[in-house]
Amino acid sequence: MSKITLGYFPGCSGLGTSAEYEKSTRAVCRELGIDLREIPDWNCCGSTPAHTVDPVLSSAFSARVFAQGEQVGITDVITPCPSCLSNLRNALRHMDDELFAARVDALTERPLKQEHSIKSVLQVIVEDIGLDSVKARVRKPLTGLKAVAYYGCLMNRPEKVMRFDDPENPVAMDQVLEVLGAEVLPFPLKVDCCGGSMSIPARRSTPHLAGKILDLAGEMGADVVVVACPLCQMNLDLRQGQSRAAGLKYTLPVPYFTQLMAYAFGLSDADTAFKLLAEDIAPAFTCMSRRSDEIKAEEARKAVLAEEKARAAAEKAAKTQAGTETAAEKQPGGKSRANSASAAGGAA
Amino acid sequence: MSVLNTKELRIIGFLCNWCSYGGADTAGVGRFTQPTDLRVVRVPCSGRINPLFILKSLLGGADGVLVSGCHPRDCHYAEGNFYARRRLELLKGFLPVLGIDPRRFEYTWVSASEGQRWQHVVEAFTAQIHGLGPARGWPEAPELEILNAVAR
Amino acid sequence: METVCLNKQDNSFTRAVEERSGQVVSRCYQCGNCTAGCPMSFLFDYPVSRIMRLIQAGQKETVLSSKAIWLCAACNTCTQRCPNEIDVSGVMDTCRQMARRENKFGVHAVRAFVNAFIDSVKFNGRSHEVGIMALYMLYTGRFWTDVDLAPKVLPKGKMAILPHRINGRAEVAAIISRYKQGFSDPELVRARLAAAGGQGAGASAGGDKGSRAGHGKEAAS
Amino acid sequence: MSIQDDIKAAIAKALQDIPCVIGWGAGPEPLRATPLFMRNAADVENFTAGFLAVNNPALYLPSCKGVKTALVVKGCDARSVGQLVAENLVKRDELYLIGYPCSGVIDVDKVAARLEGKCEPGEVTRLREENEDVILDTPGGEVRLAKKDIAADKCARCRYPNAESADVFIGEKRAPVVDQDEYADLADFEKLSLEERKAFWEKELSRCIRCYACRNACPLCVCRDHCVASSREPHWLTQADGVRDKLFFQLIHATHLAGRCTGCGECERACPVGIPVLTLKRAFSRQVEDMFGYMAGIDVNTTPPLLTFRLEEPEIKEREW
Amino acid sequence: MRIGVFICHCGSNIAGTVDCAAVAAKAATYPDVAYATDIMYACAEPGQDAIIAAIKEHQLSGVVVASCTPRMHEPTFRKTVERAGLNRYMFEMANIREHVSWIGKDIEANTNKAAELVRMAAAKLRLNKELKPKSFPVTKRLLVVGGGVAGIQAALDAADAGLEVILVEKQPTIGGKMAKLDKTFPTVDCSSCILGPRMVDVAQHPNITLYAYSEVESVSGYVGNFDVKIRKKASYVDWVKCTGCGLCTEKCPARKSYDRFNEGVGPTTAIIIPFPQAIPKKASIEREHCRLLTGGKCGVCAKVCPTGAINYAMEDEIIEARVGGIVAATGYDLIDWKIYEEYGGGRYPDVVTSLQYERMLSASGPTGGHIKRPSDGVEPKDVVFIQCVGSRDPSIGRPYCSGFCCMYTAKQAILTKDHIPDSQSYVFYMDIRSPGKGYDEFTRRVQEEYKARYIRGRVSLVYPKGNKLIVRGADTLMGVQVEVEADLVVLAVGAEAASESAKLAEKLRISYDSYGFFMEGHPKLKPVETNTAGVFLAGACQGLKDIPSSVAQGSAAAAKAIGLLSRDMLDSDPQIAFVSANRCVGCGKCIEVCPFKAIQEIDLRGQPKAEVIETVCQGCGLCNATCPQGAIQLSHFTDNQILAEVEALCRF
Repeated sequence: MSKITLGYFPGCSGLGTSAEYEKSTRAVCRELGIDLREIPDWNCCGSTPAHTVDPVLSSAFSARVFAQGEQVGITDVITPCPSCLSNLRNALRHMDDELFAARVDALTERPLKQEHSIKSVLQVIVEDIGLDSVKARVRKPLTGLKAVAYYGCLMNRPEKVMRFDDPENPVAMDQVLEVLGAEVLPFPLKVDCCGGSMSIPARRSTPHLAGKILDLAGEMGADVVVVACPLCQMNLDLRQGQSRAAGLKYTLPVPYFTQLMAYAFGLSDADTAFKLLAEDIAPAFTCMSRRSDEIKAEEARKAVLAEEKARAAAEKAAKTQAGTETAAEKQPGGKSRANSASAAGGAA
Repeated sequence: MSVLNTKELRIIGFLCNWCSYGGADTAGVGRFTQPTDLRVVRVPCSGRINPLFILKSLLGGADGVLVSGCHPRDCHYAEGNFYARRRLELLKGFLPVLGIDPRRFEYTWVSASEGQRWQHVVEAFTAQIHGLGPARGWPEAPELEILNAVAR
Repeated sequence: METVCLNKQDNSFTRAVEERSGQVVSRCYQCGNCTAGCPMSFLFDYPVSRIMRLIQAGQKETVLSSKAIWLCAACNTCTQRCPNEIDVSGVMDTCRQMARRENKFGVHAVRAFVNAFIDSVKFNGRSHEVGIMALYMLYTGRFWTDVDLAPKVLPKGKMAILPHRINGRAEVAAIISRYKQGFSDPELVRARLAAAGGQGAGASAGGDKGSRAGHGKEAAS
Repeated sequence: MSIQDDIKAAIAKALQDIPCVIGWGAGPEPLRATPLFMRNAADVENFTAGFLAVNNPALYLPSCKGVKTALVVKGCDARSVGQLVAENLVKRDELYLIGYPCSGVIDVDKVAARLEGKCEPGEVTRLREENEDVILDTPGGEVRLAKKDIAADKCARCRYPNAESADVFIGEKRAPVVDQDEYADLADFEKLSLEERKAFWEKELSRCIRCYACRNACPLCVCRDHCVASSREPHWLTQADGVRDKLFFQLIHATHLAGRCTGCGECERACPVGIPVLTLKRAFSRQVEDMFGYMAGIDVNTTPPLLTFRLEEPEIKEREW
Repeated sequence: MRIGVFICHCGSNIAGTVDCAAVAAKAATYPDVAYATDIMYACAEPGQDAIIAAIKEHQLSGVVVASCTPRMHEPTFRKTVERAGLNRYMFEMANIREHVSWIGKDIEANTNKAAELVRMAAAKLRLNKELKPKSFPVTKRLLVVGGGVAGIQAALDAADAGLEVILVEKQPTIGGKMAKLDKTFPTVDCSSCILGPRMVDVAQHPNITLYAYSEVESVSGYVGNFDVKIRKKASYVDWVKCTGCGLCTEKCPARKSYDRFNEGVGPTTAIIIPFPQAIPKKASIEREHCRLLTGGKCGVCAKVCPTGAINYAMEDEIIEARVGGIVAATGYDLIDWKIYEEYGGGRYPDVVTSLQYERMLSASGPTGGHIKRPSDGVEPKDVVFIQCVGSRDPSIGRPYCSGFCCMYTAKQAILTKDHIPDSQSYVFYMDIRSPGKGYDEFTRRVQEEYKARYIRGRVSLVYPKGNKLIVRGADTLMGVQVEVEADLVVLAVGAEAASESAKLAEKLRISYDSYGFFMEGHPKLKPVETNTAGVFLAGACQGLKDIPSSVAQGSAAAAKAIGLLSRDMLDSDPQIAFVSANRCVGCGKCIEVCPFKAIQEIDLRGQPKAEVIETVCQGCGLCNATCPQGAIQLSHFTDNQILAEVEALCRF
């Protein structure tokens, strides 16, 4: 496969609370032929607090990141974190305005000379790498795993800025999980807010918001809630105990989509980094393999039935058209059982 | 009657009767105050406007020319403004070749109901022309220069 | 409740919010869609649609002293749903910035968290979770914030006790200090721009041809 | 010159059922050929093509309407014909086009410049072509000039050296000189500031004597006797002798040719006082090409851009108000 | 020429900010001005009389009135000068009210500007020519496009007045949206009971020819004489033989076809009679669903048809007709509600549109008038209505109020209670818009008597939880978020112009607004006329309206058409293009660009020339701007006249 090289901005949480996202993202990118060039000596994008103070300050943090990239020839950057993505993207958008850009330059004293782009890792995987390439790498399909994908607020919103997927009903992660083999349940609260960074100053928000999301996922029978955002993950996973204390009935592992990709690609435990999750994922995999066995058994049963049917039909055909070659035999290599069965039926 | 006490500049507007002239009327009915520089020539349709009218105006001493018609697809005559759009856009791109600042000519679309938009267009365009200042005239025939001086 | 005297309506506040946010607040027709979808509304003193109404009515004091603007999670749901295409979330952001300038903090804890975060970035160039929590506890006096979480993260080595400091942290600190000294003041910058590039703008013949390229690649397409 | 003979043979064949073939013949002086109207074999003997075949024979077509006419055409001439056909001003089935590969035509003014100080162009007694050069016999002896140095400007940006629409083509087709007209001449002109451009035209037009040779040489100026420049109904132009009216005539000409001009350059060549009037037309042509992807005289089936429209015009970036 | 100039004060409207006497004094110095004065109210009777007197006294041959916009009083003053014996086109107006006195307060600048506008008008007038209209005969037949309630009304009124009427309907039956409704507000009377008899009248009227399942293919010609082509779509059933017995629809095996009439509530067959009261009551086959037409095997309907009416080989047929006038009554469509992902329309079966709900309420509908949840057939108890779905939403380009949703939602809430007495309705609304006779009282009744809960606020999200739908919204009056556990959600979907209305507008050469609604001639004074003479509008195609307004407009359009077609001859507008044949070189560029095909090539002594078809030309002047030699000129707006106005400004 052709390799692509992209600038990479890990984001601060990758060094701490979302270490598992960081590890699995790097592993998955390696597998998919995305060569990540980390921006040298990158700084924090300022997250929500910076733009609470002033968008110029916030953009200045982002501008330094781009300037660091520019220095080594990086202009196309990806990041796993939607919050960083949102800040970096907004900075670029704001700086299209000449005055705004000049105000940012006044803070950084490093005016940008080139055009830059920033995308999410998810977007690059879905749009540039493609689901087919993802599918081709699956060694341990997630057959039997019931998953819901939870996107959070920032990945697709505001629509006009992010320009990726549907802002009300995004499907990118659903599609990735499907090609990994999981059964993806249609989750209505995909883009409901988990409370974001408000979980620290306004603790009450967590059970109210994250709790509601987990509750519906549990009620729908999901084994896992799959996420793409460190902040969401923290609120859903690390703070799940806080939600349970407030009445949540379920215990749900909340892995990053990259962790499940790494798992399905058959990568090592160091790459999947499941052990860093607060809520253990093992029970989910137990459910998965049990269900997978059931599915296999059911398929086998169907296959036997179909074969019997096909055989019966072929016999009948042979009887009625004795002496002449049956069309079924001349069919160019029946691709599936169903195919050859219907071909045989057609000849009858 | 020279342009008023140098307060005004000479701005000529070509407006289609059905949309933009109506829009200017709507602005008047709404008492939307506007600069006084603009003089409106009413034509049935923006498609009636020969780009040479605009060149004639600009060579003849107009400091700015504004054309306004019905919004695309809303033309009273179905298609006139589509033709106008092509011709006027070409003209605008051509002006710099003559040394005429292309900002001295603008075309836009204002419907009969858009009084406020018309006010905005007139304000913005007049400000733009004042920003550019009076256009430098083109030499006329010597005898006409004298005649004009007498007339003034 | 106090009677609001409408003659004394402070239009300058409405204008200021509109200018800073770039949003036309008067477009709001109070449908309530923002409130309906707001995840933090249950903590608000005023629902977001009412904040919009208060801005329209120039009720500066009420808006800037409200808790709501500080409790907004900036999740953009309101912006996404607004039928009038107002970036409501951006308006809330603007109100927060204005409140900060006026030294009004409806929710002290949020201010403390913001300050803790910015300070962490200033010291290290990156945000350091443990450090932020420490500063936050220091600023608020809430010493037991989220300590229940510590056993879940610390043993796994997920939270570095020591910060990752970047080489360019002085540069980042300089950005913050230049900001505090008012280097990015719009009037100042505008004046400097005018002084530097005055002649270039008008004389170029093509008129609109010479406009500078945007920073964002997507923006250009 | 086998090509020349082959063309003659083609002309002779054409004359069997077409009354008149328009081409070029020897002119009054060695540097100039002249349009030649051939009606019989004797006329054909006078035919000449090649470096001196400057005039655009398409000029005569509108007056030949209704009579089957044959033309010998260069690539640029064929574009003029094509545009006339596209505009339904002449009928393609009334035409018979004999094409040949053109390698450029002479610009006598450039020769004059090269001979400056030696002699006048009129004193040249003979011109011989030798590969990429021409050799001139002058009172002061032989002068050798490279064709490319004395060829018309348009030849250096020729995209269509072969009359692609010809009914019969004599010789091997040539590769285009350039793939794309970069309008370098306009770019050069646009290095001037707006003030300088205005001053430029004032100075240039001050020489205009309103002879209308530019118009009369233009194959697409089909109004002829009904030109608005000499009408009172409508009365666009006064008889006043100022730069303003002179320039305005050029603007009338240029706007009337917007989206139609094939850039044959006959207007500028015809100007007795050397005003670069083609520049105005090329300014429109460049825009028409950029905006509508249209080049006049190439495809007779495409409606000229100013006679049609699209509901959405992706190339027209209207200004926001 | 002797020009008279009259500067109108318009009371203080003009005189307040323009020195009218000074303008008149200035005007007196302009070339050819023989008389100039100011006048209190030029349009009032004394003013008009004064103009007439001055024309006679000063032997004026042309008049300039500087007053309001010519769009207001040009016709008035043209009649005035005509009464004084001048040709009506020897008149010009300078707009010194809307364009001067009302938009600025600087008296000096206004006075100067007014004087210049008068100078322009006088300069143009010097070149005006006397113009005279021509007359031509009229075809006394009316085409009505669209068989909804507005079109039905227009057709019946015109036919009753003695006109021949051709009614064209796209669907296999007339009746339009109204035929789909169960009841109507505010009377809650049965929709088909009041519409049905009118539909029968159409079928039986001797003056009406009905082409159902047909569309207007093309329109040419002009007022008084339009040539229309009508495409009669292949129904694969010979309607002469079909008796409407319905046997075919019972036996058709393609039972999973989309039921257009019932808005997809339940499937139907490929051969259908849309509903029992359909007019014409004839069967038609929907090609895409028919097994024979798509797969080549079946033919059941042909076998069972007692009259042998089925004809699978049937093709579209083109019918040509000449009519004198046209009424467009093409109605509306629902806005695409599926774009509101947050409401889950199209994703969750129990989120339905108001029109689907109407079919569920109707006794002739697929559920037989029993309200059942589409997902499980259970009777819902808690029903949530969400208003303004697609209306008043600038973000989707539909900023307008659809007008009737508040009322039909109230009606549906009442009907819900009638059908299911122990049900509870919740209505999320922004504003209740109920102007109309008995309308507001109706919206009160639904709250007071029927106890529907009206919640002032919008819904943010609808999502399924268990077998309920959670509706999350806001009550802005309380200032809180609210949630409802609903069994059924009804979206009060707003309306937009019918999907193909733009295409029809282009055929009729009428304009439409940015939403696709047809533009009336004047928003106040010409509500049913268009700017294309002879084309009239009725019903929602002009702008959304409810049934009584649609009916009223149907009658109004008919009245206008009857008035037009009551005349034997019509006058054409003389402000049209004319060709000076000696200047024309016959290049045909004018023919190429004319939007109205009003120019034809003629042969003049062996030379091709352009010729204007006077009755077709609409006077846009596009040809004039296109002709290089100016051989074709627009009367009253000639090059010279416009140049004179430009000169009047540039010379001074």
